Amino acid sequence: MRKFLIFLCLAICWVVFLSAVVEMPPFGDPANITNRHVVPRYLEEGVEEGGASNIVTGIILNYRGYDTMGEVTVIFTALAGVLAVLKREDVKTSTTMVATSPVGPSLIVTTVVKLLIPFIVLFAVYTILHGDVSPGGGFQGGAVFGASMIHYTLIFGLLTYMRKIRLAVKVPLESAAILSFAIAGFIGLFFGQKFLTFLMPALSHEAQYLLRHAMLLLIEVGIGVATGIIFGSIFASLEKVERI
Amino acid sequence: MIVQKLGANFNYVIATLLFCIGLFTVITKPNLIKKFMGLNIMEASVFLFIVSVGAVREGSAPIVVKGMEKGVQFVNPLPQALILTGIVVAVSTTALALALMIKLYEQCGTLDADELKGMEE
Amino acid sequence: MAGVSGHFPILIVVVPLVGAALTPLIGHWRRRLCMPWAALVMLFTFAMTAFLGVRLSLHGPIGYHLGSWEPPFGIEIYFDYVAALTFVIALFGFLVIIFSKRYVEKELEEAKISTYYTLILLILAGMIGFVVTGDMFNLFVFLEIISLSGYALIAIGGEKLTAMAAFKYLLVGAISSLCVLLGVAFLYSITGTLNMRDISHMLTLTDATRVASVALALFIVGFAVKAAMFPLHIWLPDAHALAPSPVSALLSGLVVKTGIVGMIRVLFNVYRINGPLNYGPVLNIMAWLAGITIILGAFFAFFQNDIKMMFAYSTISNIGYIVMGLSLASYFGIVGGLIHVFNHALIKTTLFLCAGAIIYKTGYRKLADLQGIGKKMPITMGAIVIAAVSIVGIPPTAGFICKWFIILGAIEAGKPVLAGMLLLGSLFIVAYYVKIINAAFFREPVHEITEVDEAPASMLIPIVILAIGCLLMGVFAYAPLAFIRPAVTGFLR
Amino acid sequence: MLWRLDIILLLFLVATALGVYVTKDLMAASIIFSAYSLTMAIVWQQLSAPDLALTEAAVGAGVTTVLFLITISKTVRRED
Amino acid sequence: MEVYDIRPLLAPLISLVCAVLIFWLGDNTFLRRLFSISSSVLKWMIVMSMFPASLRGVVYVTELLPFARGIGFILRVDALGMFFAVLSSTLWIITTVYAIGYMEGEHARKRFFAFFAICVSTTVGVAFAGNLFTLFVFYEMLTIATYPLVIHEETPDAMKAGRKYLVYTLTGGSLILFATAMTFYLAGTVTLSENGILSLQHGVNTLFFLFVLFIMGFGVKAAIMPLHGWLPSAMVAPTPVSALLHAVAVVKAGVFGITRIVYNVFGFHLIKQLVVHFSGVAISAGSLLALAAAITIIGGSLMALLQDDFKKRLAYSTISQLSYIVLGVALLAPSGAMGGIVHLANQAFMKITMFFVAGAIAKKTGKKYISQLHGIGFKMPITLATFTVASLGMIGLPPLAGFITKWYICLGALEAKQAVFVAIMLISSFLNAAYFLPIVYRGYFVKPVDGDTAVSEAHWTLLAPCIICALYVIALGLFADLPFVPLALAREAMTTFLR
Repeated sequence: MRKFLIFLCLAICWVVFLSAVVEMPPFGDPANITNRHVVPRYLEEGVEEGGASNIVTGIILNYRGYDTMGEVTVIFTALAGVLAVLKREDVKTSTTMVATSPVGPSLIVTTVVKLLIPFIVLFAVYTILHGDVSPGGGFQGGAVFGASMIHYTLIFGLLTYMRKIRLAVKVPLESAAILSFAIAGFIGLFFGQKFLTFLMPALSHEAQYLLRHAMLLLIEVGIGVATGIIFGSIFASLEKVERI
Repeated sequence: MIVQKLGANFNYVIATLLFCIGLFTVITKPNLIKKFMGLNIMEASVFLFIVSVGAVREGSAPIVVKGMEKGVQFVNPLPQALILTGIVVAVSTTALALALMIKLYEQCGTLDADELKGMEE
Repeated sequence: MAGVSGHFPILIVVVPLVGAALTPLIGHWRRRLCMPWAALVMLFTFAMTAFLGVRLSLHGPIGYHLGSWEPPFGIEIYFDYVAALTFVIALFGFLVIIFSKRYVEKELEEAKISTYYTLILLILAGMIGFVVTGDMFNLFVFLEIISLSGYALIAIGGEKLTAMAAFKYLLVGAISSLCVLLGVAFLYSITGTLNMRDISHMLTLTDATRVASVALALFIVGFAVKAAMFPLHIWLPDAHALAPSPVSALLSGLVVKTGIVGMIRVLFNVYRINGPLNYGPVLNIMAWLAGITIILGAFFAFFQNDIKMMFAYSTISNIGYIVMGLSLASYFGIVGGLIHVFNHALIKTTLFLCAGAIIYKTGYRKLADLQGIGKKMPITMGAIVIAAVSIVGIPPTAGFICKWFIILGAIEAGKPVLAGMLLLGSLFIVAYYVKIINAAFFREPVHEITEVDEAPASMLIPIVILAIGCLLMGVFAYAPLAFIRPAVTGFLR
Repeated sequence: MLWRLDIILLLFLVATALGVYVTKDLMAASIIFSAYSLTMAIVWQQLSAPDLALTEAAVGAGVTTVLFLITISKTVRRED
Repeated sequence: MEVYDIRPLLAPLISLVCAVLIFWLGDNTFLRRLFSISSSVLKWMIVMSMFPASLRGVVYVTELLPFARGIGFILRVDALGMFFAVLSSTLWIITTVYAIGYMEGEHARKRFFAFFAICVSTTVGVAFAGNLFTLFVFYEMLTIATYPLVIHEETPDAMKAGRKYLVYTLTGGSLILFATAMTFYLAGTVTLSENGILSLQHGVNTLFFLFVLFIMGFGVKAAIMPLHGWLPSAMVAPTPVSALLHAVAVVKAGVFGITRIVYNVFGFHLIKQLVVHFSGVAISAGSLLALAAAITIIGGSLMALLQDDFKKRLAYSTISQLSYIVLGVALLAPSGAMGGIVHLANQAFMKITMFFVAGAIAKKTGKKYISQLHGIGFKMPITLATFTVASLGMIGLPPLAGFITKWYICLGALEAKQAVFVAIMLISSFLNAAYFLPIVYRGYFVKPVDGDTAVSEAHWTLLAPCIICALYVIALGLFADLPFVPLALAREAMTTFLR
């Protein structure tokens, strides 16, 4: 009965949505306002102004860099939140499900994973570094990097993971994305420009572009590394089992 | 007329439908993990909606390759940039929610919303 | 716009953000330095917001184009009169951090201390960013920062029900965020832009009013959840009552206000009141729901016996005040609503900090256990009395001014029945604060709380400052009005 | 022609979403959810959003599913 | 003539400062007494220093902190306000002395005296309020400050009474707030003016509604039936509180508010025109109010007859007497209004004497019921003598204060051509006699049960206030027509309002 009422309510919701959908600009029409109002500038000037052939990357890092700064903050917040709820894994008190399970990982799996992981990491690095010319970028690469760590932890256990990446390394790297954004932003302030400005008219033409390239790279790498490490940390926190 | 319009905007129809399915899952399923899968469905549906807003028929991906002739119709890159942020937000929310669920299970021994409500009193 | 001060609009967001990012590092190095560090960061931010506030009152709103991109292309920070709220956020944030010191040392595990301050800084940075941004999508991003850190802070204590409360909040909050995002999507599809002022301009050109209406409904629902308006308030009492007290103070005092600020942004900055869309029915519905919120919140509060639960329900009814004021859409109504955003933040922060101090000292939180506490902790309970008198709306304290303006607004808008609802609600509110005061001052202690004495100085100082604020804001009510009046004039233009 | 494929994909999305709803085994449901995410990634690729497709495939289908799985393995597997 | 002066602000501020000092240092008995008495005397001096000029028609004004268009914090001392302020500050000195004696050995004296001071501070604030807004501010502060006094005993009875008190008065306060906001909306200002600020153009029905709101709001504290329920139960408070607050400050604030509403918000002329037709019957605002007052006069007296608890009987007597004032104001005739205003003072002195006596007897002998008072006049002859003076005054015997009131109110009734109210006054006098004289009779002419007739008066701090107040009662009647007496001020007030 309750279910049915909810169903009815949501059906009405859907109809309301549809009534709006009917009025929306036709799907995929180049003449839509969305394609005429702000975007043409991105498409026409994006490569030159934004500094990336992949215009999405240009928008993410340059035009709407502040959003991305918010984004990396969100994932940093998620990590802080997970740690607030579950605490960080600890060599002394934590163990993993793998260690507690009666059947260890089989030889085949461990060998394959050992072979595979370098390639996954390589792919992650490629994705991060080539974000400006091809699909991908810091976040995508970071996710892949994180996935590789998750993979590794899943098979070899938390302790090995903790031994490989120590806390003193992990903590600064988790903050790396926000900090790299801040550094890139403050470079703009240093040259008397607005926060997160990438082109400094005060410099010569070549220096400007070189600096922009360096800043974009810094941010990309920062995001990539931080995302990967944060995913790893979140996973480790979720996976750890308190040793009794 | 209306059907034709809806047919033309089929992506939006599906996105809003998925939104409602997700919401239905969230509200009616007692299991918290299931609720959260519903929420993820909702999230993805909203993303689908926004990407569809930016889609252009026969448009190519917004990556400028050297030697490309002028006047190529690109799709709208802005929604894509937004959704990239959106996906991160979604996965962050999921991670936190799952952490809470694990904690909740440690404390209460169940993830059933009805049983948890009973414990609250 | 010379020198560093020209960059203050962005620095008030970035400084606490960077501060938050550095807190785990500092915590890893020396755990004890986390609190001074967080306090320092907030003090610095507070100084900047104070500077901006003065600038604002002298020269009017300040726009800041991030990355030097002009508005529709890049993100714009727009420090307008509503954004003067950042001053309050930074100040209260600072006070809450000071208050937290002893509380955290006692209640939290060692390992969570740096995480705690990280999250506090994040939530403050998120709120400041939320309030000053002039971009719809950026609004969503900061909303998420606030929400995520809020969920985590509720559960940080680790008591049995906190995870449940946090999860409830998370589920409802995530749905509301999605509603906001979907609203942004609908708006984007008909305006092609994300900048608020640009959307507002483009809305006058579009004829897709149905899409705009659905988007408005989505925004209202989304922000109403964050603001805990009836009937979307279910998550609030548990979340606010079970969180650690300084966090409750932040959540109840400031975080629910982000929902309000969101509504203000959407209603008055994006869908302008005399824009193409006649949203009278929406406002009417909101006003009536707000009236119900006031009465129900107060009504439920009366039947609680946990003081924090009482304060939490009281927040709900006060949110009703604010929303009622805003949705009256008359000059005095909006003025009253906006003042109450500020005054309620002040009052509720005081109340929750006091509750925190009491729980810290006695370990009790049920009213029955706290009988006679007024004689043992006179300063803390005195602050509660001042705040209670204030929230009830007894002149000449802060709460009265809002009540006066909202009633005036209701009469101005020709809806005196709403004013009646407000007054009825405020009488209910009296009832449960009297219950608290009676228990604290006019009854003999039941427990052996005889050796309890006043809270430590690091807790008392913020409490006393805030309580004095409650009194001063009643007498010097024109001080916030200096910011609110031009804001409202701008809305109604 | 491609747009016809899109319709099939979209309908498949609905099917997987309903599948998540009806499946009682949470492990299975999370795998179906993973399929939902992957389908979504393909839809986005069809809409010329390769960046998103890449992200959704890595995050939506990969990381999120793994997180779900680890939670399920630490808590309950059956819904009822 | 308006003169800017700081004194209107100083007067309420002094006792507020006193309250803070008592909170801070009040654990020391000597300091507490010193602060209480010195501040009451100081305040009296400040108020009196404005008195002569006020009699000449000078209006002192302090204006501070305007926080919005047309709304600010204004203190303005006109003749009526002066009247009320002189009254309350004079009585405060007497009551403070009495309270020091009475509260000897009671608990929580610090709290008691601090809130006592705040109460008087706010009462003077009510008197000096220059606009409805300020009036409301002080009116509500008075409510809150009285609460701890009402529940001073902390017994379940006292708590219940306190709750009842808050429910009644805060509801009334809400109505006033609403009405004030409405006034502001209609008139664009809330500043009290000599001839009212509203005009007929706002619509008779709206104005009538507004009038009823105001009357209901202030009527709670003025204890107009059926809004009087809180007053008898609030008598559980210590006697000085009952005396000063429930016979003088709180209830008079309500009556004073009604006077302000009738003459300074609506204005004499507007009220006269305020007639609504309700299903064919014409109801005028003035007669409605007068009718309510008449019902309360008779009803209160009848209820008083039924009480055996001494203080309860006095309380119902208060309810009845308060409506004399309301009736006088509602008659809308110069003499009637004058009589009403004078009764503010007359009733205060008479009733406070009675309460003091009741308190002194209770303190000395522990007797709280009238049926226990056989032969009390043998033991405490002076005390009972003062009571006799006061009750004869209440009945309206010629050379005493009460007579002046009744004379003018009857005159007003005749002026307004509503002779029925003369009859009401006569009946009420008869009832007054019926419930006061048995006490006197029982005290003097019935031998005490235990046969102990040795004289043992209460402590001088309790006795002296009784005597002083009784002397006042006589003086107010004998010298009613001299300058510098309440009547002169009331006349000054009326001449400005009715101009």
